[in-house]
Amino acid sequence: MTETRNIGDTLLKVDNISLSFGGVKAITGVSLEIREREICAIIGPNGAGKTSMLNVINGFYHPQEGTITFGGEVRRKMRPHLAAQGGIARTFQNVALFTGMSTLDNIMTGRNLKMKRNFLWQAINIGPARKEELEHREFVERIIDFLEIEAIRKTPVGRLPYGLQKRVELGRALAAEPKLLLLDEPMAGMNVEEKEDMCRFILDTNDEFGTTIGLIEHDMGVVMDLSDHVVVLDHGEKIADGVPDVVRADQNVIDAYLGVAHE
Amino acid sequence: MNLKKTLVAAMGAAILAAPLVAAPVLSSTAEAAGEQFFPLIIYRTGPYAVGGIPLANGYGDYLKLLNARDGGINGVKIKFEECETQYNTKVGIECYEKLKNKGDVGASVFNPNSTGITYALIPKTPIDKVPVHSMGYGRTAAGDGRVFPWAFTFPTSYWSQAAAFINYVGEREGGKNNLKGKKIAFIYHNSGYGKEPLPTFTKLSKKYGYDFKALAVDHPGQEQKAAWLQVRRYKPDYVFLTGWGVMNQVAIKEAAAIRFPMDHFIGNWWSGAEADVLPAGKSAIGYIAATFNQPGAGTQAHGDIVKHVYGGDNAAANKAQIGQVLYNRGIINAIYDTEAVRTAMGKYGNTAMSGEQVRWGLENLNLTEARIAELGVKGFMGPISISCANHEGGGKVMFQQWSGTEWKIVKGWTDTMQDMIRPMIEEAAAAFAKENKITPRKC
Amino acid sequence: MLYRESGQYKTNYADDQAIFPLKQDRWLMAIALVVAFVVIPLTSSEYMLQAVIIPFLIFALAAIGLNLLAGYCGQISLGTGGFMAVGAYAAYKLATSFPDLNMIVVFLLSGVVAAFVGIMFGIPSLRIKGFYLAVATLAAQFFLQWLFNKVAWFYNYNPSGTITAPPREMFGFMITGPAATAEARYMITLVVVVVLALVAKNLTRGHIGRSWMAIRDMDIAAEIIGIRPLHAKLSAFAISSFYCGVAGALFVFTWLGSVETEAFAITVSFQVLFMVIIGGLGSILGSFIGAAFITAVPILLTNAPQFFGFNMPIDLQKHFEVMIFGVLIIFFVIVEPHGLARLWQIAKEKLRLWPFPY
Amino acid sequence: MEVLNAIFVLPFVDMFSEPIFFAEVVVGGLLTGVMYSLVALGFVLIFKASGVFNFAQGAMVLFAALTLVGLMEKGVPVWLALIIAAGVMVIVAVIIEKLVLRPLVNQPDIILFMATIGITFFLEGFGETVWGSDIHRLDVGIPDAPFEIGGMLLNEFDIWAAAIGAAMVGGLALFFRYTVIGRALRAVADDHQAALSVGIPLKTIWIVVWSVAGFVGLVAGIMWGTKSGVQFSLSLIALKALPVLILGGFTSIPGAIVGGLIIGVGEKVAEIYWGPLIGGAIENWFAYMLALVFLLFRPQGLFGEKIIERV
Repeated sequence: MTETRNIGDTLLKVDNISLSFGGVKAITGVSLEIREREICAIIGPNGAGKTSMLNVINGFYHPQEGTITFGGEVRRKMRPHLAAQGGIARTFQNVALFTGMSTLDNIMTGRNLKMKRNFLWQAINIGPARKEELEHREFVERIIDFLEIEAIRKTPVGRLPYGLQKRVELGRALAAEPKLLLLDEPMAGMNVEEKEDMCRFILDTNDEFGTTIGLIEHDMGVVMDLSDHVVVLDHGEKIADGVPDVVRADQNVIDAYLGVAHE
Repeated sequence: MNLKKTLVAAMGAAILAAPLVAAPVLSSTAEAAGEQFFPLIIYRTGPYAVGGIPLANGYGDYLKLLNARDGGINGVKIKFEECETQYNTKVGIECYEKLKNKGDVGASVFNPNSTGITYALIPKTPIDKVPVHSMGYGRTAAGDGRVFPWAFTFPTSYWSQAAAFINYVGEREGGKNNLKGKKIAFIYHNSGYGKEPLPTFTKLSKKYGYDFKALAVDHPGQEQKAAWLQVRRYKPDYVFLTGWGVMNQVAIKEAAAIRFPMDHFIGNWWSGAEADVLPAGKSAIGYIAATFNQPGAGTQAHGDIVKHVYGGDNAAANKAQIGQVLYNRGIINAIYDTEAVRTAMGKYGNTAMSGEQVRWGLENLNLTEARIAELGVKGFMGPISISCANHEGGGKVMFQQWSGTEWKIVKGWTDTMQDMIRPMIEEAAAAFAKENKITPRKC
Repeated sequence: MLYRESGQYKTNYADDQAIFPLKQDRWLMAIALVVAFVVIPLTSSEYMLQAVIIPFLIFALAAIGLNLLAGYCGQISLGTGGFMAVGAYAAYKLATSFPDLNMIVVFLLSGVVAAFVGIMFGIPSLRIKGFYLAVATLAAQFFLQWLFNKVAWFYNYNPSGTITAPPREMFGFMITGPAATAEARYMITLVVVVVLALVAKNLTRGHIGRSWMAIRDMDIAAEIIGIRPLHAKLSAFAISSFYCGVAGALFVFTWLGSVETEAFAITVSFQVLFMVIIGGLGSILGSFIGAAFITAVPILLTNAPQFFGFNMPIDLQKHFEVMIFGVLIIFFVIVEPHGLARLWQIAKEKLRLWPFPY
Repeated sequence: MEVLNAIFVLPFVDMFSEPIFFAEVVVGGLLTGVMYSLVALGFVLIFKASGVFNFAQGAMVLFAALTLVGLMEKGVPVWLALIIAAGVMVIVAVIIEKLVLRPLVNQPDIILFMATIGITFFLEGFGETVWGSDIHRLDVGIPDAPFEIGGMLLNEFDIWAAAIGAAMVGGLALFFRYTVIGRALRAVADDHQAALSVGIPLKTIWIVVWSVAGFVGLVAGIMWGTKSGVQFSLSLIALKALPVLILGGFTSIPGAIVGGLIIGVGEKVAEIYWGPLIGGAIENWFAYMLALVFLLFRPQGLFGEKIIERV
């Protein structure tokens, strides 16, 4: 599978990041790289600092030490919306949809960065503003088709079942046409069929749009099948990094998962 | 269907029907022929109810008295309707619109009982051809009848009152020239109403050389410690208060708390009622306030009210606060207005007077001492005569003191320096005329 | 049968995105507009226009303004009265300084002034949330009220400290000032309110509206997908204050005619908030329903006893009225916490399925 | 330059040139602050236990005071009137819980807030229907003679008010710490779900907390009502408590006290030393501005629980 793919240069380079909250260390000196068009999985036991890592990457947390290089630009502190403008999109462990809005509107918010008409045009809703809205609507409809959620287009997302919410959230992230898509446990709490669907969407996204994907996942089967490259965190430190087969055999990883005490 | 749903449906229908229900109420204004209609814009509830209740009682009781004793005004029955505003300008406008066309020939005259409502009504009344009478409140400039033909402020105004206050304290100091170097603090309700006397005080301080400090208190006025701390430091010789509602009661308490001599603490005529001094108990003894009506229930008219309106039931009359300062003010307000109607009838005949005719009556009102005696209120109020140009009447002001049980006049009718106040009023009226493109009429 | 979407196929996204995608809704709206523009001015008494309908329209506009901020962007504000005062005083200064300026321009410009003030007082919203923000916006309310009361320049130094709408005309009709008829004042108010309501609807359906709702529903997620909280919140404050400002200008110019600062006291802020909540947060229609409820119900209650022939003392009647009003608020909040607009929504959904209950 | 001098130098010169007066201003501010705290306490209690921003607290102050003074005017002795008035507030709490809060469990905060506005209207109308709109003089026997100490003029009444305020806070603290129901209240404040899961009936807690808030309202009504007479305006003092509330934090009882003191002193000092520069009557908005500035640094109020954002 990997051989047919065209994995490129480093897109994201995380260098020696440390993050702590009032003395509690969440991440200690972690470095990792994600290359263009690859699928990179970040795994590790609970509390390993995986979500914190994602939060650092998209600017929600500001690390005390270390740098992040994304698309050639080095940065340390940045607001999340700037990361979004740079082309990083993500989904959340606990679905973070806009519950008061419909599926369509949720996904449309993903296009917000690309919509330029100011409020005066929107106020009268004719001409360019209307045209712009329709163009983006068409794009969003393609995503809706792609994710097979046509039927729930107008439903408020608060009323949707969990699995579908996850799908809508993926749609919202995709709508931004990200360079790097971060998925925080996209399959948590799903049944087998839903997981299979989700895997398919992730792979198709990677294939069709060439989107680079960083994901956190607990289901080892899924991780090993999907990813080109796996990073393992434990207690905020990186303990392994490499192709799935190598990582699977790594003694440190096995210890971490089996709960061998740390010295 | 369950109860909840049914109720919802019923409520919804009620809301939708609101305009439909309201409309017929308003259109059913046809009354029996030959009645003089008085719209009473009053407030018996809300934050200022304490002052509003006796005012409304006094006005209403006098109208009832005329009906019961005399069969109305010159034989024309009086009809009146109260509309509750809670001292809220917006509700006041609604009341005005509701009542202005009621009665056979429309409303006689509006007494808004609120400075805010008065401001809002003054521009409207010329169009609707109904006069507005703001007795000792409202827009002082409306004393100029050339610019404000439809508005009346008599018997006096806040500016005249401030002048009277200076005259009064000047007299106590042995002549106004002795005011030089004296200190006067002015504690006012931070609103259009409270601010009214400011220009007068400033102007007079230049003339008489007293030092003057104005201290604002925000609505509602429950908390005035900052103002009174400043009074304590400033150590004024006199403090003048323009408050309303709870602000008065608290001010008197606070003055007592800093041991300010009560007889040097003087309120305006809306800060000198029984309700203002009672909560302070003994410490309010000696407090002085301006007024333009006598306190007490001693006149013949009061006796008639007890007899004809309350059927001789003294307790009921007392419960309505008969004889109290604001009740009496309601009576004189009613006397002014009914006498204006009578004056108009003198010209137009003894039928129900329209607003336009009542306006003429107000403008040509001439209450002499003799007429006042005839009305059974001898000495109760000052004589007054209104003219086309002068709608304030230049009325004089009295000062009354609280004895602990009752108010007593300590200074009779006091001059109000009209030579100085009148030009100020005319100047303010001219400014209003210019801004609103009104051509003052010739008088 | 009457209210069905079946058979109404939309063949392109433009049709699907119309404000009223259903034919029946378009008919209803057309009827409402005909009633508003033709029937009401022809049939209503002066009292109805002056005391009920004009204030209803003005408060509806203010409620739309607050709804954009509180209902769509989730930022509760109690500064509405202050922002309305800004609009009122700005309109007064503009109209008296430039007597030849078209009144519509005056209204819009005073809205713009209010928008700038709104932005200033919206800045704390970047750090403060929920009820803390609501109470903090009271700072705007009290400060602005103090300012207009204290600085004589705002009321052209007149000694009474009030502002009076000067007489102005448009198309040969007096539209403000005492000589303007209730019909003329109603029509000008109606035009402004209808146009601005349409604009509000458009804004909420576009990407600005979506960014507000995103901030409302989950501000962190919104920021992570690239919505700048600064932009979204301050634009909501600006546009909301614009609406409140225009409402404030109309308040003086087409309704009361002459006011003092007290007319924009904190009670106004609360009233408009009630309207928004009772009508439905996040609903333009709800703003109208809420405004109707809060302005009309007290008047209805005041007139009801007389209508039914009861004669009770006026103070007692007022007390009952206040109590019933309170009970009605509690009742509706319990029956439909999402506002009266939701009741309408539910009724429509039921109608679609009728006669089948599900 | 002159302006800067007037703003940043002269007021301080003024303070130091008359230190005794300055001390009097500060003490006056502190004592006023306690009066604000009395009202704010009621808000805090209810918000802490049920997350409801109780707009009706002002109306409860009015209603409690009206009930008390109405009974006293009917000849009921003070102590008995106090007990009955407190009892009435318990009944009010029970009714509110049953008819308003229970049907609204789990609704958004703003909806509960709106419901308390309905309660406000009802209580105001009901109180006035029963007891009338007239002013009632209230004297429960608290002395109010002025006295001088170190050149400062103070009032016995203010001292009493401060003492009563302190006693109430102390009493409430003990109540929360040492009684079963108090501990339950704290559990509820920390986590509704958790409290329910260990078997504490939310219903009882809400009734207790609204009753206590009603009692606090009664005390506030007595203190304020003695100063101004019992009348409709009493319900408006809630507005003076709001800046105290955001400054101290909606959930902190000590916050209500400390917030009250800061607001009291802050607004008096500002009014007296800076007010004259810009025309006076600044204390109303100054209190809110002061609270706002504090909020910018601590968005959850001085003593409120820190808000941690996570995804």
